Amino acid sequence: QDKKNVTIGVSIPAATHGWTGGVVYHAQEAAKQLEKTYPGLKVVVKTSPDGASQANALDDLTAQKIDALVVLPFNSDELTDPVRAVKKRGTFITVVDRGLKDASIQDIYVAGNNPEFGRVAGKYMADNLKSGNVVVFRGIPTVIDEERVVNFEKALEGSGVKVIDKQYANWNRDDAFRVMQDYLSKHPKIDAVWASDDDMALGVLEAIRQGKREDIKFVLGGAGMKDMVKRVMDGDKMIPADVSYPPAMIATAMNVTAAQFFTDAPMRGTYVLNAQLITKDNAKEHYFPNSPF
Amino acid sequence: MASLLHAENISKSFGPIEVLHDVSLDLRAGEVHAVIGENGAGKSTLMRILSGHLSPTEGTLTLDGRPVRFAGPVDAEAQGIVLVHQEILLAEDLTVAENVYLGREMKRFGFVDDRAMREATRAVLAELGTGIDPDIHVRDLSIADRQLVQIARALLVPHRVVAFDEPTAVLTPIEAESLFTIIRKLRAQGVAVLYISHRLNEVKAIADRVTVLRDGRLVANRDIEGLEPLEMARLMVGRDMSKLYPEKPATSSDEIVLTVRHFSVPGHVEDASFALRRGEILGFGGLIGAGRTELFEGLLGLRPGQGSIALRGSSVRFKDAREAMAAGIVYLSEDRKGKGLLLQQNLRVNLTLAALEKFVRGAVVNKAAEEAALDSAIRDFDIRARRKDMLAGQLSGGNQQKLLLAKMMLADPQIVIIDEPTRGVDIGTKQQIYTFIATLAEQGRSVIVISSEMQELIGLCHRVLVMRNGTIAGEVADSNLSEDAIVFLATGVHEERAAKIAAGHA
Amino acid sequence: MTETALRSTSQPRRFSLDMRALSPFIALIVLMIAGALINPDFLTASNLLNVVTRSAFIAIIAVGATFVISGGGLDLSVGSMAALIAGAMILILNRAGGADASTLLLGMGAALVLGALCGLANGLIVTFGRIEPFIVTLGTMGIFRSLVIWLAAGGTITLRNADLRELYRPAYFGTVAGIPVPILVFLAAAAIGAILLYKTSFGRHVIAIGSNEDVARYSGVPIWRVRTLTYVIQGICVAIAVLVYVPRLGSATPTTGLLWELQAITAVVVGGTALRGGIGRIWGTVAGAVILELVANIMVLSNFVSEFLVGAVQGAIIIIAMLVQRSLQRGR
Amino acid sequence: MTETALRSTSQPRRFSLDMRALSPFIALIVLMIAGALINPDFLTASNLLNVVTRSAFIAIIAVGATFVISGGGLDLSVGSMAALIAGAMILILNRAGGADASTLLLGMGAALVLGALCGLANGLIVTFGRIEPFIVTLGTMGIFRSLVIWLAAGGTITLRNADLRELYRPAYFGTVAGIPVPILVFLAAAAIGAILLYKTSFGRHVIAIGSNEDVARYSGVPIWRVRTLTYVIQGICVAIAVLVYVPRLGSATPTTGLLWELQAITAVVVGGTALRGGIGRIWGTVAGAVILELVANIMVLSNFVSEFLVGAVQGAIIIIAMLVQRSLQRGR
Ligand SMILES: Nc1ncnc2c1ncn2[C@@H]1O[C@H](COP(=O)(O)OP(=O)(O)OP(=O)(O)O)[C@@H](O)[C@H]1O
Ligand SMILES: Nc1ncnc2c1ncn2[C@@H]1O[C@H](COP(=O)(O)OP(=O)(O)OP(=O)(O)O)[C@@H](O)[C@H]1O
Ligand SMILES: [Mg+2]
Ligand SMILES: [Mg+2]
Repeated sequence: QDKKNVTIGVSIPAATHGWTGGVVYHAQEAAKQLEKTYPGLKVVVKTSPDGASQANALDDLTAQKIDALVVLPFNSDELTDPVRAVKKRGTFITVVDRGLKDASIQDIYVAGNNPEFGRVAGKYMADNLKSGNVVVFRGIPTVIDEERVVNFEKALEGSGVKVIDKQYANWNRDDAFRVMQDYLSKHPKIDAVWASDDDMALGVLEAIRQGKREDIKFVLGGAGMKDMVKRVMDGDKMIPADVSYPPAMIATAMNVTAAQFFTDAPMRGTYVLNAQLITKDNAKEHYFPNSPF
Repeated sequence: MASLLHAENISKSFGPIEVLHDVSLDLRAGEVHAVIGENGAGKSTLMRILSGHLSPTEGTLTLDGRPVRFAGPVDAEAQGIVLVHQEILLAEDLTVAENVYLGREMKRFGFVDDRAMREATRAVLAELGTGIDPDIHVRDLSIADRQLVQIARALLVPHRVVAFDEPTAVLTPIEAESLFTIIRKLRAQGVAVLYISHRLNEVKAIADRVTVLRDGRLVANRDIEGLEPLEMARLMVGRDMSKLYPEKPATSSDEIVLTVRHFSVPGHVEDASFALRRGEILGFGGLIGAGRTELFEGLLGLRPGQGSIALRGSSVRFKDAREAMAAGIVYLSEDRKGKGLLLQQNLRVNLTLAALEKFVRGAVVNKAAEEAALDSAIRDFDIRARRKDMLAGQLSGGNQQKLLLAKMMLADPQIVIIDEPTRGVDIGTKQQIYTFIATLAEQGRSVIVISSEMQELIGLCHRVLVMRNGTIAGEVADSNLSEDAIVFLATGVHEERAAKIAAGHA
Repeated sequence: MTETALRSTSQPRRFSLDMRALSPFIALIVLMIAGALINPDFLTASNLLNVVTRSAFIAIIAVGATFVISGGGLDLSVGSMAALIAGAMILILNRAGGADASTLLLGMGAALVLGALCGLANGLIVTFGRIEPFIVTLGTMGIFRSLVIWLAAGGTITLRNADLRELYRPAYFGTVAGIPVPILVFLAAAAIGAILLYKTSFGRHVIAIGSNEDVARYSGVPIWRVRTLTYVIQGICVAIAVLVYVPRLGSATPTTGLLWELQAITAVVVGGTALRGGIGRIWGTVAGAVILELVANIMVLSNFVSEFLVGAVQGAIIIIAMLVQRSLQRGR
Repeated sequence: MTETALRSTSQPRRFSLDMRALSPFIALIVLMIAGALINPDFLTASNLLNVVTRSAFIAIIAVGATFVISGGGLDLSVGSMAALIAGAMILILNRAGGADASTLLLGMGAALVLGALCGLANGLIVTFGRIEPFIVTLGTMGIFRSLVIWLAAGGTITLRNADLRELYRPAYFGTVAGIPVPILVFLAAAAIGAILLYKTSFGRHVIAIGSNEDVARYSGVPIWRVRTLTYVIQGICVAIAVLVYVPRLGSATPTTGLLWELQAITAVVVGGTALRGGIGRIWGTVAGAVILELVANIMVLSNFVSEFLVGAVQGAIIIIAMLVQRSLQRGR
């Protein structure tokens, strides 16, 4: 095989909370490892703090003449056009997690599934509680969050489980702690908490511990942070399960993109990484002690 | 007598402009040394050099026969040289006592000893003949009171040389008299006093020697013996100054243009009523704090007030200065630095600010017309700016006053209210301003002059209303126009006794 | 005597004044040289045009901020306001349904009106309520942001009609005589801003209020009107920025415009306008906005800074740029 | 004669001064009444203690901010600084390994030193570089934030030793005589701050510099030292806040302390300190911090505000609270 020079640009959100932190970590690790595996491959990882800056970063990456782009868009709607512009230059496009509005742009789509994330969580609540009061923590107002919450509520329909309160806690531990304290003051009986994110779940747990409330049966987080998976594995009563949403999907995407250039197998298509329920039984498969997330 | 502080061939330039040239001054212990000169002559600059605020471009200073270089005003103060600035330099958000002791607080167990500082401040203020509360914030004080606080501060620093830069410009004669008592006491203690004033009678009364500056150069250095104010004025201005006040223009009509009835400004003025005639120069006298400023600020909508105002017979009410100006009334604030001029902006911007509409052509301000207006203002008001593009804050104090006058006159008012028109203005310029005021009256405009200088009120005004404690105490006119009559109305007692009260002997 | 002194001395002063006004541009040039050294791709026309085009949003907003700040005020709400205007404009375009120029003009007009109204609200609360502008605009920042979230029901507001999007696209991506439209818009905004601030009595009044409100009041300047107008101008500038922003991404989200207020204020200050008011430098502001975008661009183009540390290097560069400016101004 | 006139005018002013200082507390009480009306659970001891305890971080930081702001400065970096100090402290505790009090003290000492150093950096750049504090601290904000992200390698820094966490937990969750430790800490910080600001010459100098720097300089106030020290105090206050923060969740993330700077400044301004400097009200600041947290609490406890609009109502309440304060101050 002759030596090819290939540059892959990777554009991802900045590490502004646990999950995106995990994405950045996995992107970096994958970059290092891929550059070792394929001589001649250069991987450039760029992070951006918001949608507009990500569009800027895409401009700047194309200025460096990349052959392929792996992008985890901040927001599907906002980044469809900017990614299309990159595609027009003949760049190979891999989209991760959040699908673009126009599916014809992407060559590879490594999909996370946010509606499924909400559905799995909702189904778990309905199955395990049968009936009762649930409080919900929302993330940052985004489409991701909206899809998750809408489908969570849909999955509860028809069961006896009721959402008695919803507030934004910005995927942030401190905000979740604050909101949970207030929920505890406000609602005398809460049966379970859907924290919708492991970072928020941690704040919720501290607030419950401080409030010494016995009525809350469990807290359901999400994303598969290693500490939480460990608790599931160890059989923590408050954390009986978690919903996976692995930040490592960025590494998968980078791997298949590199393979597109360095192996003969064509890699186009969609790879769906569905949200899975992590329980005591399968927790081992989701536990990566070395990941920062 | 040995010289205490000696300045030898001092020159000072700001950039390429030389404002002092080869000036020498010899200051002896136990003397009061007056420095006089026109506005912009360089007096304040010389003071700032002597007190370490500025360093000379050329020349040397000698203290006790040893050459010195001051690292700054703090260094100079440490060596016993303090300056009472011409402009008020106090932190407005601090109280009087806090200002007086700023940078050298009295301490007890490591904490500031507010009580001791308050008492010491109260004592020195009492010595100055004022009962200012040491706990009041400086922002709530009138300018005169602020000046007294500045003086108090200087007196509480251990000192061998005290320089007063126009201390009495904002004081009434009574406060001034207590200051003179203090100055005499300082002299008796062997302190050297530098004294700047445009009130030449004061200089005659208090000084031992006089140094005259003109255009940054030393013109004369004389003993006070045999040097009369008239001669001082001649030395300063370079021409004869025998006639200070113009002829009072004959009030052309009995037509009343402004009637004020039962006007009150909460906390300051109660139930003031008066009338102003066309072509009249009406004086407002009174002690500091009598409420004259507040009365007119209230009338012009610059602070809340109630009462009826009739302009040429029709009742009016001004929400702000803009409305008053539209009606042809302007007010020139006594606080030219705080309320009169934008110190950080150039002369042109300042000049046209109040009458900017006059310079708008189409939608934009016509700079050329502004420049032309500045040129004529510099000419008409004799503003001594070394450069046309300098900032208002770089003008000497008297020239700022002239600029403020020029600025307000651009609005072409029918009624002009001037608060302390000649504060800090040299005698030559004073004469110009008086002539100017008289001209206004001759043109059929009406002028209200608020002044603490009784001579000025007497020499200039047709009638003088005197205020006391927020009320109009009475009117003096024509043959009754005398200092004693004004002082009597202002204080309720006759002049000598008032001076005694002020000095704390009553 | 005095006259001649006037003439001969105006030269060097003029020069030192120019140094202060020039220094943002010098910082800009220094940065460009640094960028060229770091990555040869930096100096390509396409990269530079990209960067300047991108700086358009902040530059236009910052032109408005120059008015507010030089008049002694502050507006923290601009980022949220941008999101709100963008969201409302897209909703109106969606509602109108058409895909023709008149629909577009309607939407654009509505955006401008909304911008002016948002600014008016800020201005009236600041002037009539006499509250620190910091607090007022922090409050309206929360209000505007919440309204977007509410309009978007937590999600994204997207311009649905594809034809309309195509029609509108040139407003960001088009060029006139080779110059991208956003650059033209921001140059126009800056030019109009400069005329307003330097040549009209309104501009003079803004500076007067910012230098010393009392003096302005005693001089009969209509303080309330002028001050309120600065906020209205700020609102209109935000709306103009939105007009250029919407065609780029075609949508508004609850995170649109996040932290733009800090960027706009930074651009203004880097450009030489003092935060305490009384000085306004429109062209410096524009240079400041380009500097900020340039620094971000250099960060992406350089490959030796770990992405974790990009923010640190960016912060350090801005501080250093200011230090360079200061030393230029002192060492005249 | 003159004596009496002067005396009599000083009376009403004294009274109005008190109104100004009191008004944040009145706003606080009004809010409490509103809260009680909205939800009876609001007035329970546990809820109120929760709220005041939560306000501790911002209150402690805002005490430091009162020094910086009343001295005419500004510090936007406090949020990032808190994250950096928390991250570094946890890393040090993890490295030290032990689970005894001495390890803890070592970590706490390190945090305080780091806080002082961060503040010193801000102070030195502001004073020696003569750059607007807004820009300096915006720059260091980016730098500190990046350093945390770098230390955390994009993830979370967690206190690993469970025993140490248990040992440390009471610093947030513990009570002394029924009062939560964070409340005691912030009362102590405010009390020390008040003594420093009102009773020492240093405090006096801070106010003087904020009021009029030139006057302070002529009066022999060591400007640079005092100003730098205000930033150091700010840094130490941030470190103290971190000492109370870390035991709560035992971790630091790249989002720790996000927007705390705005909250701290808001608390200071709501408390009656002017942003232009020259006035400092420590106790008002503390009231301001509690007000902010209270508003957020009422939002969650109330049932009639959609979660989308919480921010809008919050913003509006803060503006209204300020309007109430202003009218109290005027209608003396
Ligand atoms: N910082 C400065 N830059 C430029 N010129 C200055 C500066 N300060 C003062 N000047 C000029 O120096 C000259 C002397 O000013 P100075 O204040 O010493 O006058 P003065 O004799 O005190 O006048 P007055 O009686 O009006 O107070 C004036 O022409 C003034 O404009
Ligand atoms: N901002 C203020 N707030 C409250 N009181 C003030 C304020 N300014 C001045 N005063 C007080 O009001 C009174 C009247 O003020 P002022 O000295 O200006 O009167 P005046 O008669 O106009 O004196 P002047 O002779 O200086 O013109 C004084 O007792 C002063 O201390
Ligand atoms: Mg002078
Ligand atoms: Mg007065």
